[in-house]
Amino acid sequence: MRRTKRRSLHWLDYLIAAVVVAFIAVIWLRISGTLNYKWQWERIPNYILRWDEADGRWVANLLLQGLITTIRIAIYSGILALILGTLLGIARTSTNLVIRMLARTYLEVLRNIPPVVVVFIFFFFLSQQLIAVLNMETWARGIARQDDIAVWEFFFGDMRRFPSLISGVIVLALFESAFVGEIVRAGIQSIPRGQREAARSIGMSWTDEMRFIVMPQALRKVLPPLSNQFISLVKDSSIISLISVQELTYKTVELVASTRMIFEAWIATACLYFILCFGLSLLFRRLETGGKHKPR
Amino acid sequence: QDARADLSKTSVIEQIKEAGVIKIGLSVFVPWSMRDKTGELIGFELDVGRKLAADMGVEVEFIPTAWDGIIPALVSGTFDVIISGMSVTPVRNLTVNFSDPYAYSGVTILANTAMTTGMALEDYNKPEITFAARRGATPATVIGQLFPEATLLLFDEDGAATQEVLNGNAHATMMSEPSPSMEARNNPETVSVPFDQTFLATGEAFAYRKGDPDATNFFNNWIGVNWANGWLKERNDYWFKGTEWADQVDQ
Amino acid sequence: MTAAPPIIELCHVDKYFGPFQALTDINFAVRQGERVVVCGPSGSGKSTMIRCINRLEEHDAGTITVDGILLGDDTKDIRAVRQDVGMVFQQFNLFPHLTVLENLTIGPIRVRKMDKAAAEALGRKYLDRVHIPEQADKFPSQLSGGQQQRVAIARSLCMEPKIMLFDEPTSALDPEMISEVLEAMVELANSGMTMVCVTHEMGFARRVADKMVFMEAGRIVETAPPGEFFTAPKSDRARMFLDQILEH
Amino acid sequence: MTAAPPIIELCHVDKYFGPFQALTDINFAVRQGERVVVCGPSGSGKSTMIRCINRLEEHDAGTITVDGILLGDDTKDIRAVRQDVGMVFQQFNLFPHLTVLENLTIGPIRVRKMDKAAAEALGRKYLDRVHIPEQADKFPSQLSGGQQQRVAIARSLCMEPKIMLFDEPTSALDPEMISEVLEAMVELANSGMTMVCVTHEMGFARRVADKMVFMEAGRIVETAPPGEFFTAPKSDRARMFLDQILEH
Amino acid sequence: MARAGKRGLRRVMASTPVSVVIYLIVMFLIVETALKGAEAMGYNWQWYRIPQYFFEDGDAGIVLGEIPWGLVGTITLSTMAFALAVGIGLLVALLRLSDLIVGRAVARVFLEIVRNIPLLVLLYVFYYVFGPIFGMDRYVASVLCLAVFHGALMSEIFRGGIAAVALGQWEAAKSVGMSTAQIYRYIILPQSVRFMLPPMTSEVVNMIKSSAIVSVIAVVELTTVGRNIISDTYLSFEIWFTIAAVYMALTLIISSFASYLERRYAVTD
Ligand SMILES: Nc1ncnc2c1ncn2[C@@H]1O[C@H](COP(=O)(O)OP(=O)(O)OP(=O)(O)O)[C@@H](O)[C@H]1O
Ligand SMILES: Nc1ncnc2c1ncn2[C@@H]1O[C@H](COP(=O)(O)OP(=O)(O)OP(=O)(O)O)[C@@H](O)[C@H]1O
Ligand SMILES: [Mg+2]
Ligand SMILES: [Mg+2]
Repeated sequence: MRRTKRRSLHWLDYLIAAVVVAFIAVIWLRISGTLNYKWQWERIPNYILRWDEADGRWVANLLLQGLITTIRIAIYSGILALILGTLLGIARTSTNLVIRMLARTYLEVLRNIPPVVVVFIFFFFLSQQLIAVLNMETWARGIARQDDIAVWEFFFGDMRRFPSLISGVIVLALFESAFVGEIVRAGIQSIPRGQREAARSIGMSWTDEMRFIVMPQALRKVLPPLSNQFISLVKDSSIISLISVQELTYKTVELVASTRMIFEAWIATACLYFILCFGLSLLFRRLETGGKHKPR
Repeated sequence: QDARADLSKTSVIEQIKEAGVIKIGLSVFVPWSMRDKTGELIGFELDVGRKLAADMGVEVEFIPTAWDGIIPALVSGTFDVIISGMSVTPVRNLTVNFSDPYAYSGVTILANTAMTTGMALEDYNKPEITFAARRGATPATVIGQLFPEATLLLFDEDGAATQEVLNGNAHATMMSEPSPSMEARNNPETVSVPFDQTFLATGEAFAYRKGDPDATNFFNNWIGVNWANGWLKERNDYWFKGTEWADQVDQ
Repeated sequence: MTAAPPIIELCHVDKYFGPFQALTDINFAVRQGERVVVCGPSGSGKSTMIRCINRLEEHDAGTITVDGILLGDDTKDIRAVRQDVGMVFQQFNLFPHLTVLENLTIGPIRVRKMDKAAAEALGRKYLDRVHIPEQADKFPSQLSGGQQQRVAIARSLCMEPKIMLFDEPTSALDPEMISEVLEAMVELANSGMTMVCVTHEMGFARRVADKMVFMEAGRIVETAPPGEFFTAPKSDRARMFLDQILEH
Repeated sequence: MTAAPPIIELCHVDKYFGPFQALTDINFAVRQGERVVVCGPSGSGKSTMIRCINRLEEHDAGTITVDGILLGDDTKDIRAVRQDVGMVFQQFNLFPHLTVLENLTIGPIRVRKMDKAAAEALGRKYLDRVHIPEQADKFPSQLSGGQQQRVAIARSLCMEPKIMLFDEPTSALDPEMISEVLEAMVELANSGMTMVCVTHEMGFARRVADKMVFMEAGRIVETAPPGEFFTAPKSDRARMFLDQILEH
Repeated sequence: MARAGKRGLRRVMASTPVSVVIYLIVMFLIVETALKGAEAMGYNWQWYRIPQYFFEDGDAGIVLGEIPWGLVGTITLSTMAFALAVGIGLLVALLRLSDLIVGRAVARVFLEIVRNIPLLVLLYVFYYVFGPIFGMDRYVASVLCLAVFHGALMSEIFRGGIAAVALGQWEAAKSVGMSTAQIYRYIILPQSVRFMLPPMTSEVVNMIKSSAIVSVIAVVELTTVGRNIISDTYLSFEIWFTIAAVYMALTLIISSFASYLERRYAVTD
């Protein structure tokens, strides 16, 4: 709505403020009283960064390791999901009925079954076979045994766990690609028919039409939903702890299991996720408005 | 002879030797396996796994995996064997193979003092009594056998189950010593260990893929030998009876 | 009317949208250099007909020949035809993510594989022709409707087409801007371009048309030189239509 | 021009959109029963001005008085004014999820708290007035543009307003449908309704207007009786504008 | 002639029946390959152990097994959470669209917090932190947590749906003198329903799937039941696939109901 927003407070504003304050006060008052729990916040920082006596330097501990893995996974599978999703989105708008039906089936299956099962299906029937065929396991272990592996480790973490990481990336990307595909489809379909007709009427081929006219415009439209989807991907990445990828949520589970710091650990993790996700959404918003110097 | 050769060639033992590494699946559970202050894995299972690898002359690799994924990962070959405090039951045995037990961990009851004062052991076996336990671990099995009438709530990890008892949402939980005593010491006003008694499970064993007689033979004998030479007993006592390891972990 | 051969020829063309017949037995020819104005009430199939000529719609029966090429399923043929036939739409359909100059050069560069400098020279030439050389670096959204439509005309001209199709090029424009676009079209007509225009601008039709085509309900009801059409239309429907259009 | 008191009065009204000044020092009065036609080039502020009259836009300086009520922040006053002032938009803005009759009755029922039967009788009366009594049970999407606009007029009339505002009511219509809407507006004018119309239909203006208002760049440049305005506009800009509008 | 023949063939290939047949063949090949892959893995499917979890043919006739009860749990849980979530979502959306300064800020902060934390973590906070504070048991905490999480997501759907209604509708409604509440009630919300239905459907489906998360605090529903059976039997694949099929049946029923609604509310404009 194109309305000028009011500048003064309404009585409802005061009411809402009062409710929020009361809510926080209740929590504050009762947190020490009712809650039968010994807070041990002072232990948490050690699990983010710790001082390594032997090496004499700061090293990442469980939570930070998990966070780094989460970020790695998110980046790689984000890129892969974008590629797969774009193909899927194009397939969804294809004029060929067979291609449309296949794409639709893929989407519906992914949309309607629980993520755990999706992970199992992709892991066992796809990425696991792929890794076996490519003999990635031996290859990665070979690299892990070499001395000079700093670069490898920077990109992929522990090379022994490389096959897991790759599986995780593939599984997560396949999982998210269905949703990316829907976004891309919506973007393509939001381009007015006239644009495509204009492109055709100057004699462009289908690929040129897609590449120079449809995609550049669709991309601009899908950027906001895509960035939301990327944030979802970060949050969803915890499901691949099922296939031995040690990301943030799983590291937290381990931490809680080992130390019983159930609240501190989960709240710390909630904060880490919030910082990561909210930071990303601010970043994307910045990029969007930054890219707006071109009209429309 | 062909069949026999095939069988031994496809045995997991053969694969381990060939790869030069044994991959062991586990999921964190105090004091079987846990993260110490530096984030490294320690625990009874880690000792077992390292010794096993050393005896086979291969490297060892521990792969912590979420509980839900552990059996599928075993089946698909992500790891060679699960050493994760799995207690043997006939129903499970229909799905995977188990070795002989390498531990007979005793579990004790940790109860919410206020909710259970004056209750005898039989009083726990009632529908209105709620137990909390970690899904798929030995205590859950034991509770099912000892208190079939009681309500059993299953959680993803031990901490959550303990917290239920602390918050008064469950009457009791069961855990391998020394955790219950440590919890009781940390929260003397709320929880206690009402019975000295240790309840024995059927024993914990290695789990591995079906159809592998060589592995059965090897693992059973390895366990047998290490029982006989007292190594398993000694490690067991270290982790389950004593608390010397406690200061490595933030408990 | 000269004896030049027809450059566009539609024979017995039918077109359906699902069960609905949008075009019925259309027979229609345009000679090289001829200027045809198509009019008729809304929904009569004017747009559908000219969209069939560059195959933005596929016809269902009959034949359409453009510049010697019979329109069929062959994608190569269709693209060749489209390069020969420029089209200007009611809604301009400029590419909003490209500047005016890029709008003009994208066809020459991508389709005719011209190099960038040559394409830009060409683009500026036609931008000059429609009298807005100074707008080259703006984006379409920064232009008025009339300017946008002139850019659209220039974009088509950049492909150096043999034929130009116009589908109500002025009906989305504010009254003030209509004349500037019509002016550009008149100049184009005077330069000898073959043109087929769907429009209700009867002043324009009077000035440039060689032939008027009146359509109704998917059929061509009347074809006549403009003088005759405006003064003494043969069909009643055309007379009624003209009365309504010219009344206010 | 009778001596009736002004029913609408704008004094020194300014209006900004962010930094852009859309209206500058507008002074303008309409008497009971007067028919005013507002014209001017695109972007000159015509819509903005009449939208200020029923406070679809809030003005930033000056005063606006409608039927004795001074427009301010009081929501009650504004709703009272809006009930007295009917508005017809370029884009019809019918409610697509309601039938024609429901479109007409929703105002009387919900705002004037009429009972359903009375409201329907009222609705049918005004549907009759715009000559489409038979369309009562259709949905807006099933009507032609001209019919939709007439429903929109009837919807406003159902609130029995004292004043009607029209913002280019015919410019989204096909040429064929313009006259039917103008006809309905002429009838309304003849019935004595106070009207303010933004329109480029100069034929209509000649027939009904008591007063012409010409705007440019957010200012009222000229106010004159139509006879004078069309034959001898005082300002150059108005003359140029008329030339362009009437040319084709 | 050759051209006509080629054209005919293309039309036939593109016709619906032929496409469906090709589609079925492709799907068959995919499933076939997957099953071969599983066999290569050496897994021994034991589907015959599954039916007992649906119903038991005991002495007292046929008794429903654990899975149907889990399904009932999932449906009750989701229904309650959905009803609450709609309320929360509408409230947050209206606050965000309102001109209340504090209201907008509160709605915004609420949305950002909920949106940027994984549901699992949120559930732990609800159950272990808010639970004792407000005296909620695990069921109430689960319902509230799901309602808050999906309410936040739904608020964006409501907001989008409301914003998708053309501005002209507001103006037309205002100019017949309606109040803001009346405009929402009679003009905007009825029209926004059709914009909201498709995303709402996927949100409901998402909600049913994400209700599975409450199994971490031992609330009985489909996933909890499945995981408990697995921890007793280790039949991971069979049970998970069965559970997935049950979920899929449920969500497909909902989707088809929603597309029926969509057709009903379709307004052509
Ligand atoms: N894609 C389509 N699907 C279905 N029907 C269509 C389609 N395009 C056009 N029609 C129908 O075909 C008929 C002719 O449409 P067309 O657009 O050619 O008319 P027109 O003469 O250009 O009208 P206007 O002056 O309104 O542009 C109309 O009845 C229209 O509803
Ligand atoms: N909501 C808005 N925000 C910013 N600028 C606006 C807004 N509405 C109108 N304007 C600007 O105010 C000026 C006057 O607009 P207005 O719509 O009143 O013109 P108009 O005379 O009705 O033109 P037209 O004939 O095109 O309808 C224009 O320059 C327009 O760009
Ligand atoms: Mg048309
Ligand atoms: Mg206007």
